[in-house]
Order: sequence, then C-alpha cells, then structure tokens
Amino acid sequence: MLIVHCHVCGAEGDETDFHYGGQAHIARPATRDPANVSDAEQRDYLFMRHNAKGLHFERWRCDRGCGKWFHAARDTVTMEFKATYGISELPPRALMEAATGEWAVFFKDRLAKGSEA
Amino acid sequence: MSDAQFETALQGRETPTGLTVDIREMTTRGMIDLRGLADDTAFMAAVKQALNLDLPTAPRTSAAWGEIQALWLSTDQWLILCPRTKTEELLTALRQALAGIHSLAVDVSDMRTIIRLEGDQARSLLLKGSSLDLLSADYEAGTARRLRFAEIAALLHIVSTKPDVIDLYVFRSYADYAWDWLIANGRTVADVRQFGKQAVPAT
Amino acid sequence: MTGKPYRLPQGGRLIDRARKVSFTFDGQNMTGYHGDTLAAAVLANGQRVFGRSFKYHRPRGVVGLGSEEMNALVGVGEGSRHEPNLRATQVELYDGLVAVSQNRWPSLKLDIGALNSKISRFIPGGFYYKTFMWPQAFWKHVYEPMIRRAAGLGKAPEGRDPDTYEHMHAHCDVLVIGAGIAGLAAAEAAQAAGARVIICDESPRFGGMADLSQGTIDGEPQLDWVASRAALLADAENVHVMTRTTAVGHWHHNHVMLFERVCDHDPSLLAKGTPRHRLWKVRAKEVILATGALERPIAFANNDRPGIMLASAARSLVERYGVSPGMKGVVFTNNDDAYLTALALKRAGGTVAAIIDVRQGTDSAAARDARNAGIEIIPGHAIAGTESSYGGLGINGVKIAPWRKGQGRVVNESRIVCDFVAMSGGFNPVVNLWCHNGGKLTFDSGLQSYRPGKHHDRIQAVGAANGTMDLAQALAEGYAAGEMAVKATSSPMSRPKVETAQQKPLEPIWFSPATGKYNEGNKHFIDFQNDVTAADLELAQREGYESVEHTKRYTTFGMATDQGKTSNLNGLGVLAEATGKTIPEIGITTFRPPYTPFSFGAIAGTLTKKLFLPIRRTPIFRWHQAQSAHFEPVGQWRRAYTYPRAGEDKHAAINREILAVRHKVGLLDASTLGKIEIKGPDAAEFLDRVYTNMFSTLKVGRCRYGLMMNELGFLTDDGVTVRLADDHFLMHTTSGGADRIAQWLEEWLQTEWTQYKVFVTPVTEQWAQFAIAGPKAREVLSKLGPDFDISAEGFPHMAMKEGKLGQYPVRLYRISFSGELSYEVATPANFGRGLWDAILNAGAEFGIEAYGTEALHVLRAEKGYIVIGDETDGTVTPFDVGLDGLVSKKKADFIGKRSLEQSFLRSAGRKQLVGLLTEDPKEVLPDGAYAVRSVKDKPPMEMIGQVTSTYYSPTLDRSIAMALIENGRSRMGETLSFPLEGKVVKAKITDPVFYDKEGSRQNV
Amino acid sequence: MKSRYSIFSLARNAMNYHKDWERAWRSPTPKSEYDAVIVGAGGHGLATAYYLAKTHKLTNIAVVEKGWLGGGNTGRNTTIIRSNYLQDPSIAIYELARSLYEDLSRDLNFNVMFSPRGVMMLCQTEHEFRAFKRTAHANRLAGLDCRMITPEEVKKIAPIINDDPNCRYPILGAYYQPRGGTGRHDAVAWGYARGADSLGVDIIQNCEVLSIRRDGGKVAGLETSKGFIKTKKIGVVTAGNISTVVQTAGLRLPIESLCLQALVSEPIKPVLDCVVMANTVHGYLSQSDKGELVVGGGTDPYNNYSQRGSFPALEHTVTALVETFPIISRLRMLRMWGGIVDMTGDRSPIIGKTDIDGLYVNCGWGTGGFKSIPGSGYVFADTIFNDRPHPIAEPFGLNRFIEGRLIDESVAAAVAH
Repeated sequence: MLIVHCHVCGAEGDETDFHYGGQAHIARPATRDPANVSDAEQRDYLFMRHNAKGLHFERWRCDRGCGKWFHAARDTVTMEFKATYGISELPPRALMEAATGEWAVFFKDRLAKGSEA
Repeated sequence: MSDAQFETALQGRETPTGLTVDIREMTTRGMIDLRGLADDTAFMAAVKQALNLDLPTAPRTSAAWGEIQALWLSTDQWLILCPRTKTEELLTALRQALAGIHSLAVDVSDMRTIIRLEGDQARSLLLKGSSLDLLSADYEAGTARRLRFAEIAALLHIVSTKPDVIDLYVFRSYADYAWDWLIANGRTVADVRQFGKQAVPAT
Repeated sequence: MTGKPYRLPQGGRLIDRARKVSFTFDGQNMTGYHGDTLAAAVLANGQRVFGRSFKYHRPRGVVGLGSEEMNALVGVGEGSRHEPNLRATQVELYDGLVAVSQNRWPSLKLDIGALNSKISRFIPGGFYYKTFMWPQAFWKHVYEPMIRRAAGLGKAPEGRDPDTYEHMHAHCDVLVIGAGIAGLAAAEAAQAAGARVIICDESPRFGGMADLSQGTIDGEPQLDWVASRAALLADAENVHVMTRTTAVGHWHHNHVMLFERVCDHDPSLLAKGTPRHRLWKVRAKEVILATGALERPIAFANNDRPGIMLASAARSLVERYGVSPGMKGVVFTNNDDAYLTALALKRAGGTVAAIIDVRQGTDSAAARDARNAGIEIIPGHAIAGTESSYGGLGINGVKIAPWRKGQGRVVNESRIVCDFVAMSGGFNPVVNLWCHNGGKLTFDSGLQSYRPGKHHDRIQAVGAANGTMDLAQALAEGYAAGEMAVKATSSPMSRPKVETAQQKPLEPIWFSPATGKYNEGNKHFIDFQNDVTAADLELAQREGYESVEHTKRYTTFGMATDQGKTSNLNGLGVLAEATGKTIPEIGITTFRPPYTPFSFGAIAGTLTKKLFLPIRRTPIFRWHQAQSAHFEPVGQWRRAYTYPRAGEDKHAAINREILAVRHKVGLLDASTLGKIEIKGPDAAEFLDRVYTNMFSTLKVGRCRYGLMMNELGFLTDDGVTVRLADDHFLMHTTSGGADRIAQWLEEWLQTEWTQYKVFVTPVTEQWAQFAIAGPKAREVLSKLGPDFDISAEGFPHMAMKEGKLGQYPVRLYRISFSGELSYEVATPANFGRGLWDAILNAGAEFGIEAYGTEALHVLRAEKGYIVIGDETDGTVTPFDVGLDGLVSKKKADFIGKRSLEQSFLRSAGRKQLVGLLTEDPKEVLPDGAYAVRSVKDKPPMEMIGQVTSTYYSPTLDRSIAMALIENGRSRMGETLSFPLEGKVVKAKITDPVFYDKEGSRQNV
Repeated sequence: MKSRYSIFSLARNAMNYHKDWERAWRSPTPKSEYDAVIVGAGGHGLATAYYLAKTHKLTNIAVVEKGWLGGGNTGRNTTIIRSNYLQDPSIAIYELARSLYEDLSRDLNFNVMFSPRGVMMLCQTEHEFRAFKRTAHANRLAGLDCRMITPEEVKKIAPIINDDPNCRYPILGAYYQPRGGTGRHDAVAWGYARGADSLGVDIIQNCEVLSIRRDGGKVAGLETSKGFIKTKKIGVVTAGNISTVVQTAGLRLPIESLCLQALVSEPIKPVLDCVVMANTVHGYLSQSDKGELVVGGGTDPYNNYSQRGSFPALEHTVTALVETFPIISRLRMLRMWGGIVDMTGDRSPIIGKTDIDGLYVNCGWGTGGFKSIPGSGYVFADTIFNDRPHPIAEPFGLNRFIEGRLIDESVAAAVAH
C-alpha cells in the first residue's frame, strides 16, 4: 500500500484514501480547437499512454481529503514518489531532465521553452 | 395539518451495551456546506460578517464562535455547524452577505448522520477501521478531516480530548452500517490499547 | 503405536509440571503439561509419527522448532472450529485440545497412500507431465480425481465460522520484528530516544534463541538480560509489545501486516467473544528485521524418518519441555552450534552416541567442551544413511562414512546404533520479509547462505537475520540500528559486555552420498513436505529445466506450506554441485508474502455478514421493510422492487402497482436519484459542455432532460436538471451514477476547464424524494396543502417550485418518467418518512399505492423511455437510441462530441433502438434474447441485435420489448426471429413508444 | 522428433533411475539470421512459434526471452480457461483457444492437465443476472455449450457456497460453462517449448532484446544481449514490458501495465470441483490438483512494473470470498504474488500488423492471457506467416482505436438507474 502525499492540502495517507487518475499531461485536443481534431489526435488522446517503466508522471485526487487533483512523479518499479506538483504545473526541472523514453521526448520541447503544461 | 414528523437515520436503533466507548447519535445539529475561494477577500469578509468567525484556512482545522463552528473540508469548502433550529436563519444571512460573490451555500443538515464517540478508547476503536495515525499529535482537539472509515466515507471531528469526544459524520444512508460496525468492533472483549504500560511478555 | 515415554524426569524450563493438561491425538487420550507445545507433548507421550508426506505418504515426525516445521502438520479442533495444517511445534497445548494427523487413510500407521512410496521409482519429479494423456477423457474422470484425492494435506472445517476476527491499524516510528537479543537491543535504543516503537515476536515469549545459546551478557545468562529488557519495554509509554504475533508481509512504503493469534493458545477466550485472530496493519517509518536464522537440515539418505530433527529443535525439546527426542542419539553437524545440543542432551541425562562432524580436527572450543562432557566426536565423517525401524516409523541406527566433498558415493561405512539424529547444516538468515518488497540479497560465503543486501525502503536487518551470528556483534548491530532508525543525536547508549566462545567456521555440506549410486533407491530429501529429493532436482536439470524457477515449478521444491524455509538453500546447494556452478550463479527464487500462512478470517476481519459491504438505506427503508417489499440492489443501495400483498406473487404485485399509476395514483421512493448543486457565473456554459444538449437556454424555474456521454461518445448518464437561478442549477443523475458524476464534474473543472468559476456540491442524501404519479396526482398534492399554485396553468409540465406541503418544506418538480401526470417531491431527508406517510394518508381516498422499481421500469418502457444500463451498455451512442435531437449541432464542443465522428460510430449497420411486439401477445421475450438474420437448424447463427428491456405490460395487456437491432429504424414492420431453447419467438419491429404516443396524459 | 512421453517411457526410464531422459528443449546459441523471431517466450510466444513451425512449416525461427521461458504471466495466473464472453470477436478467439486446449496434451505429447471441470459465473444481483442471460443467449447462438443454472444447481456443483438467501449478495443463479476449467499453467509453456524445439525452433533464454532495428519502414533485426539477430519478421509477445520493447522501433501502443495479484491457500482435501467467479464482489476461486485454493481478484489501480501488489486489493478479494465461501475463514493464505498485465483502452487484446513492415504485435491480454494461449498463438502465427490478419485476429487490430470499433467486454457491468 502506497503512502501518498497530497500536493494541495498536505494530507498524507494510504493509496486507498486517494484516487489514481492515470497518466499526467494529456492535452484534450477538442478543448483547443474542436473543429480541427484529426482521427489520429483523438486516438492518441483517448488511448495512447506513456507506459513508463521507471519514472512516470501521473494524476491523483485527494479522495478522502480536500478532493483536489494534483500531479505526482513516481517510479513504477520501486513505487517511490519523487515529487508532487500542481495539476496545472509541469514537474520540477530536474525530474523532466531525468525522464526517459516517451517522457523524455515529451519534455524535450517544454524544457527548451520552460512553458506551462 | 399537524407538525412535520422528524425521523433521523438511527432513531429506534438499540442502545448498545458492553462497548469500550459510549456512542450516540447527535440529532440537533444543523449543517451548511459552504463553497468559496479562501483567497477571495470579499468572500472571507462576507462570511465573517454573517457568521462572526474567520473561516479556518489551515487544512484539517476548525474554528468556533459561540454555537457556530466551521470545519475545514477543502481549500474552497467548509462545513458550518449550528443548532438545527437556526440553520435557515444562518443560511439566509450567509446568502445575503454572499450576494454577488462567487460562492455556494447549501443546507445539508439531513445529509449526514453524526455519531458521537466518547471515552478513552474512542481512538483505539476508530483505529480498527481507519488507517489515519490517530494517536499522533496531529489529531488534537479541533481537528476535522475526511477519511475512509471501514468501507465508507466519513468525516472525523475531534471535539475535545481527555477524555476523547469525537464526532463521526457519515452519509445518512450509511448510518446503520456505521452503527453496526461500531457495535461489532467496540466490544470490551476486543479492547486493545496501543502503546503505554503493558503486561511484561514471557521470556 | 505409542512407544516409550520421552519425558525426562526433570527439566523443561517452560513447562509447569504441577499443571497437567489432557488432550487427544488421533483419538488417543494423552497428557502433557501447561507450557508444552503440541509437538513436545505428543513426543513426550512416545508418539513420534505426526503425519504422512504429501506425495509418497512417508511417515514423518517433528523436525523443526517453530514456524519452519514442515512435517508435523496437524489438524486442530473439531467441526466448525477445525483448523487444518497447523505446525505442531507452534500449537500451544491447552486442556481439551483435539488434534488429528493428516494425509493418511485409514490411519497414521496403516496408510493406503503409502503405496505411492512403493512405486516411487516410477513417479519422479514432474512425472505427471509425461503420462495420463491417454485416453483424453480419463484425465478428468479417472486420473485427476485420483490425484486430487491423494493430495491436499488436511481437511477443511465445516459450516460457518462461530468466531470473530478484527483489524487494527497502527503507526510507529520503528517496528522491530523479532524480540531476540538483536531485536530487543534495537527496540531499547529506539525507545530511549523517545520514538514510538512496536516490537513483536512470533512466539509466546521474548528472547528468541537466548535460552538455547551460549555466552553471557553483563556476566549474566542471556535470558536474564532478555527479561530485564522485556520488562523495560513493557513499562515504557512509547512502546507496544506483542507476542504470538507474526510479521507476515512487507509491502510498499513500509506497510507491514502483523498476524496476532489472540485465542489460539486459550480457546476459552473465544467463548467470551474475543476475536480469534487480529490483523495489525502497521505503517512504520523504519522497519528493523530481527527475525533470526533457521537451521538447515542435511540431505542424507532417508533423512526424513521420524526421529531425525534439527539440532536446535532437539535442544529446545530437552531444555524447554524436558522431552528427550529418543533414547540414544547422534548429532550430525558441520558447525559448532550443534555441539550445544549434544551437551544439553548429555546434561539432561540422555545418551549421545557421537557427534559426527563433517569438519576435520577436534581442536575447537566446542569440541573441547564435548570431550570434557565425555561425548565421542567423529570428525571428517557424515551420515550416509539411516536404518529404519517399525517399517519406517522410526530409525534404529545410522550409517556413517568418511566425508569428502564432491564424492559421488561412499564405499566404506560403519554403523552407529541410535534412535534419533540431531542434524545441523548451518543457519540461514530469515530474509523473507527483506525480499517481499524487492530487497536484494547477497551471498555470504562464511554462512554459505544469503543475507540482506540493498533495499529501497527504510528497512534494516540486524543480528542473525543479517547473518551476524556472533552475540556481541548482534547486540551491537541491534543498538546501532535502533539509534540510526530514530537518528538519535545524543551519545549512543552504553553497550552491555558480552562473553562468548570462539566459533570454528562451518564447512558446507549440501549432499551426503550413500552407498551405491546415491539415487538408486535412496531418497535424500530436500523439500520434506513436498517429497522432493536431490535426485528430482538433478533430473530437472538434465531435462532442461535449468532456471531455478523451472526446477522449482517442475519438482515443486520450495512450494509446500513452509515455502522453502528449510529446503530452499539446500536445493540451491545441490543444484550448484550438480551443475558445477556457484550458488549465486544458480540464482534464487522469489520470496513472497506471507512469511508463514495466516488465516483468511484475519484478512476479512469484521467485514463479514452484514458488515461485508455496506447497504445504503433511504429514509423510507424501514417502511419498505415493514411492507415486506422485495428489494433490489442498485449500486450499494437497496431499492424496493415491488410490494407483494398477502397471497400475491411478484408479478401480480407489479401489475397492480402499474395499473394504480395508470388509473389512480402511485407513490415511488426515488430518494436514491443523484442530486448535485452547480453554481457559479459559468455554470450554464459548463453544463453545455457536460450534456449533449443545450442548458444555457433553460429558463429559471424550469426542468430539462439531459444526456451525458463519456469522451468515447457513449452514453453514461441521464437525468433532469433544473435551473434554480441564473447561475444556479440542480442536476439529477441516475442512482448508480450519483457519486461518479459528481466526481467527474469536479475533475473537468479542476483539470480541464480551470477557467470556469463553478462550484459543484453533491447533495443526494440531503433529500428524500418521491414520485407521485397518476391521474389523481394533483388531487393528492392539493390535499396535502401546498402553499403555492399547483394548477395545470400555474405549474405546467417541466416546471419546478419551492414551498411547503402542509408543514413539510419541499421542492416540487413536475416531471414524468411514466407518461402520467406526475410530480417529484423532495423534502429534507429527516422529514422524508413523515411526508411519505402524509402522502399515503392524503392519497388513500384516491386509491394511492406505493410502487417499486419494477413497476417504474415497465411504466417507462410502455412510454419508450431508455434506462442507462438497460438500453445502453457502454457501447451505445445517443444516435443508436434515437435521441439525435438531444445532440446539439450548435455547440462547438461538449464531452464526447468529437468521438461521435469516428467512422465506426457513424457507420451503417449499427444497432438502433426499436420496439418489439411478439406475434403471440402473451409471449414475453426473455432478457437479452438475440435476433438472428436467419434461423438455422443449429448454431452458429448470425446475430443482428438483442432485447434490452422486456416486460408484460398490464396497461396494454400484452408483452412489449425494446431492442437494439441492426439498422432497426429502417426495418419498421419487419418480423424478427429470436431462437430460444426449443422454440423460435417471432416479433415485429415497431416504434418503441407503446403507449400514449402523443404524450397527452402527462400534460393534463 | 523427440522420444515420446508415455507410461511406457516412464517405466523404461525408471529402470535406469531416470538417467536417460532427453532435454525437454535445447539451449541453443542464436544464429545470425532467422526467417522470423518471436520476442517473448511466454505461452503466447511459444505457441506462436509452435504453430509457425507445425502448421506453416516455418522452422528457421527463434524465440528470444530475456529471462526463463514461461516466467511472466504464463506462470503467474489463476489458470482459468473459459470462452463464455459476450462480444463476437472475443467468443471466436477464446473458444478457438478452449477447443485447442481440449486436445493440447496429446497434440504436444505433454500433459498440460486441461481439466474441463466447469466454470460458473455467479449472478449476485438482478442486473448481473440479466447481463449473463444476454451472454447466455449470445453464446448459445454462437454454438457454445453454456447455460444458466439455478441456485440449487450452483449449490450442488459447489456445496461450500454460501446459500443464505439473506446474505449481502445472495446467489440468484449462475452462468455455467461445463467445458471451461483449468490447466497447469507452467506445463502449457513447457509443452509448447518442447513441441516447438522438437520442430527445430531455437528457444533462446536469458537473451534480452535491447532494440528493434529498422531499415526505413521495415524491420531489419534485433539487437539483443547476445548480439544482433537479422530477421525480416518480428512478432512481439511480451505482455507487461511490451511498451518498452516496441518503443525502440518508434511504435507506441495503447497499453498500460498494471499489477494483477493472485494467491493460494494451504492445500486441503478436495472441497471444490469447479471454477467459481464472483464478479460483483471481484473474487475467483478454484482448487488446484495439489489441493490449494487458487484465488484471483482485480488489478491494483496504478501503473506498476514491480510484480508486487498492494495489500488492499487482495484484502478486498479475500473478504468477498470469505463471505461467499464461509469455510475459508479458517484456512490460511500460503502465498500471494503479482503479475504485470498489459491493459488496452477497451480491455481487449491487440493482435496484428503495425505500421512497420514485418513488425507484428500480440499483446494487451490483460487478465485474459492464459485462457487464450493456444488460440492467440494459432492466429498470430497465421498472421505473421501470411502477413495479413487471420480472420479471427482481424477485429483485434490497432486500427480499431482510430475507428472507435472497440471490443468492450466490460459492457455487461454498466450499471445505472
């Protein structure tokens, strides 16, 4: 049983006090430009997931606490949480740099720009 | 037509005996669910004007002014407690004060059932169904937090300590379940005290 | 079969000879003493055989000391309190205990299954993969039932469990697992620093092996030091001490389960209602493993016979229980520790024929002590085999031969007469918990065993568990770990002074050959319980099952109830020798929880029977119960399904309820409907995003039915939403969707449309809500005394008002799910029952009747209204159910809109919602029946759609059904065939609205 | 061809104390080039190789495996075999697999202990009852031998079941597939391995794929820990770790890896002679030939490559089973473990071609992997050999995620009202 730390209210508790929300940083194409979403973009949004072995970026909700969503960086092999961060934020720079595989590709541009999630 | 008939969730349930703690249903409390933004000064000021108290902004804390209390539920949500008879009046005052301010105040007096646990063993009993570190210093008088309790969602409010008086809020539909759970787990034969002086183990 | 009594005239530290205890073993009355284990007491009564082995049914006796015991498994208790497969070495004796041996028929002495032993040559490891294949049907009907009957150890208990179990959560700074010397030192250091400490031990006592070991602490026997630490810890405010408590598993983030056996040693506690077992769910900031080490058996020919046991177990029998393992024994060892057993036996007046030590030379301190005690030492030798007595029920001698590492067989052997063997092949640190959550191991050549290496959790191992066998070092390690765990900043505690003897290094022995080719007829057991021999392991290697995991699974070595505690390393040693590899090169199988088996009852705790899962009750629940309603579960809710009256079956009741609504008036408890308050300047725009249809155009005080999809474009929920004010809405959801939809709305607001100023507050349970439906509904309401206008003009269809009905505060919605004139009335939940009764009273003169969910469903089906979850199943779009009109074409975006453009969701040939009328109006199609393109003599037949709802309509006095049929809407009037078992039902496709197509009845 | 296993060969070998048994499979060093390479020597991979060799006579092929064969989910499941699914494509592939299982021991000359002792899926709510009735109609018309049974029949087949009509979830009936059952999971991998090996397939264990080498739009071979292997056809069948493997070829898959846990009790004498699945409360129970009760439940919710689950998921399952089978409260849990399951967006597998020529994937079996092994291997071999999807594999192609042509078996669980 994981111990999860809520980024918003600071509550710490068992994973069962939280709700796992899947991969982080998935942009919804229809929000940006509903009239011009390609089939491939929609498929990627609905189904394609970074399935990182190791450092992974994901969403959690403080289910039995403040009810707020937040982001977390977790190792999917050791289960260690490396950081939590706001639901509208990018991870700490050091973690973006430490990311591998698809996540490294994903963060490459963002590291260059330092832009918002 | 005669007065409206009032029936709480646990009305008519047996009073349990042989428990390590006293439990009873609290039926005279009114509750208002209040939403607003803690960093909206207009909102905080309006609430202060209506309730005469500063809403607590530190997580899991509560504040009280006279018979009105405010429990922190989230960064933008509080549970206001008051005598049930004053709920409507208070709600009207709140809504008036909050007119034009982004907020939502709803009477939720009947949504939850409150079970009060009293006695030294209250925390031990709750620990049979909650993974919170209830014996730590974090859980002092005034602490309020939501939790997963047994198989249900609940809200815990530590009213006072030594001896412990703890209010457990559960959604009304789960009241019977929570009551049954407390009876099953609170039996004196299942009394467990964590830490403190204990019998010396055999060697 | 009871032989000579083995109880020594004196001695036995743990037994109270003044307190005799009566018990039975396989029906024989026996006596023991308070403080005995079942193993000790049965042996004291002269009974050596405890059970039969798993495969060959060989007679087996006690081998071990505690939870590592693999042979002496017994069933304890009777009937519903029978518990199989308990280790006799762990069962504490109590008056009236009933124990039975296992895996034998008809009796322990005469066991038919032992025939397997006679044919053992033909059934080596993995033999069943090579046979039993012909004829095919024989596997199921002949071979497998035979195998199943033979396998399986003990018998299951009967009936329901009369006892209770419970859980307890605990948090601590330091959890110390094991209360031997190292564990106690760690706990003392941590408690001295003020940390919250939990220390637990599997046995009923603290001290571990302190009473069986040599060396002193501060000049006193180790046990005195243990007693003083136990007292100190028990007295400390910041320490929780537990005995009879096994740490069964270590999970992510130092989550540790402790299994406490509360009543097993004293069942009289059960009668008082004490929980039998308690599961502690401990969250520790630091874990310190002080779990000690387990002794290894040695693989020599027929090393499984009763009377052959671990040296530490033999020592324990003598010193703790005053029981001799036999009349005359030999000690067989590769290390110094077993010498203590010889000395203990000698001290107790027993006869030690010899110490057989595989090591050369007799120059050690241990050897000197033995010689001084008059015990013969035979160095450089090993046991090559045993001589059985009583047909394998015991031994009457051992054969010994000079030991030379790596020799294939022995030629010259001599014989020593004895009736028991105390063996020691060295010690394995108990690293199970270290590995449960991914800790790495490192091989220690001194120990010839694995000990803890790296771990990503905050966990340390100390003492023997860490491979530290020296007393002084173990103690020092314990203190240091305790201090490190709490990051004690003050100067370290003063360490007690320890005196121990110097130990001579052990010499590994994994396999002791016999005369002749070792595997020709002789069995060198590695895994005693699963009857896996050294020959089996080598066979697996020869056949290509080279990975240690393959060997394990092919031979089942390490897979018995002891999970390889005593066999694992010996197996690796044998494999290493057989393949010429090192033990680390062989690899190691994964340790999984639990450390030792623990009860399912403890895992369930109090969550059984009515506490298993909560039942949600509406404010009217007790009334429904009083009416003997049939209930149906909807999520966790229990809803009234129908209310049969005396002499009425369910169908008659449902029909009566439906007709009451159609012709008079009915009352439904709809309190379970989800209710969510949504408020804020962007509330209307938000709802436009959430629903497929438009809500920003809804007028204040009016209701609108809305449809929701998920992002895949499939329907997930529906309901009526009311506009309470310009910026304020009240959304109704399905009962099952209430919590899910509220969370979902929050998610969109928090994570996607963060710019929206909207608050969402679920209020489902604040309200009791009822439908009052039927032509007389308005008259009933009127009688209740509304303080507002309820006339047809003043309160039209899809309007909403707040006010009072008599003394009851209400929200009243004029909405209909039955097609009749209908209202839904909501009142605060605590007034619910009062208002319910008031409505029934007021409606009595109009013939009001309560109706349940089934009547509700028939009523809506007559009107062709869909139910999410019946007409939809997570693959159905709004177009499929003909609700195109509710999918806005004006809105640029709403949830699911884009997915509706996916080719398959727009493709021709999708299933569409239609009505069905069977040719025979009395014939009700079954739920879920499929229509086929053409009927064939036998399957397969091509299916073109399925029934989603099907009822007998009392209103129309005929059956009706709704179905999703391929291109259904373009096939109106077509007759479809539904092949059922034994017949084909034909039905005509129609419009799904069966009753009052114009909708005139609800608009009166 | 290897010498055959039989009661006679067993007796013959016993005479020489089993010294002369042949290896079940060789331990070859990889050749520099193969006609096709299968990545992953689990049940699916080995079955694919076996059918490529046996049915399509393609024998210059290899199976590469980073660990030991059968060491992934093939050896970590609850061994249930059934085909009573709802959707047509699922019925087709699982029934193909089940029917191949029936004759698999003789086909492979290796006893995989397929035991058609029956699988019953309990109906514990009205909604579940209706949903299974629909499945029953669909399965009957598809030609499956399945039926609804009454609570009395349930009790007769599984006498230890809690038949208290007043319990939390009373048994309303069950959906029963008499020809479903269990198999010996390891034996399936070993049997296919031995079968493939004897047809000439190289099974190369302890050989990790480091990357898939591409030559433009085609595959060129595999970089492995044992060197480069040239090949024009690669079938990736690696369950939990598939994302990592195909990513090296620049391919993304709609897959997430989760932990699915299972456990066994201590062995007891026979008490249950069928497989019972209780979907409402998430617990599956059967009894192995050794006497252990084998228990499965749901997955832990979050991505997990550790093969170690959390306690609550199991606690939930065990609690449900204690309620459903009251005798087990006094039995003990012997061992629990986790496997990494690869879950797709619709919880159905992916079998087929990819955008890269010569790269084929077979994955996403989630919790349905073991029961599908023979069918999956059969159609995947056909797909690879013919470079086009086998008709049964076709609905499981990757394009379904673009078209919205999902195969969602969880639909029966959609609850509302």
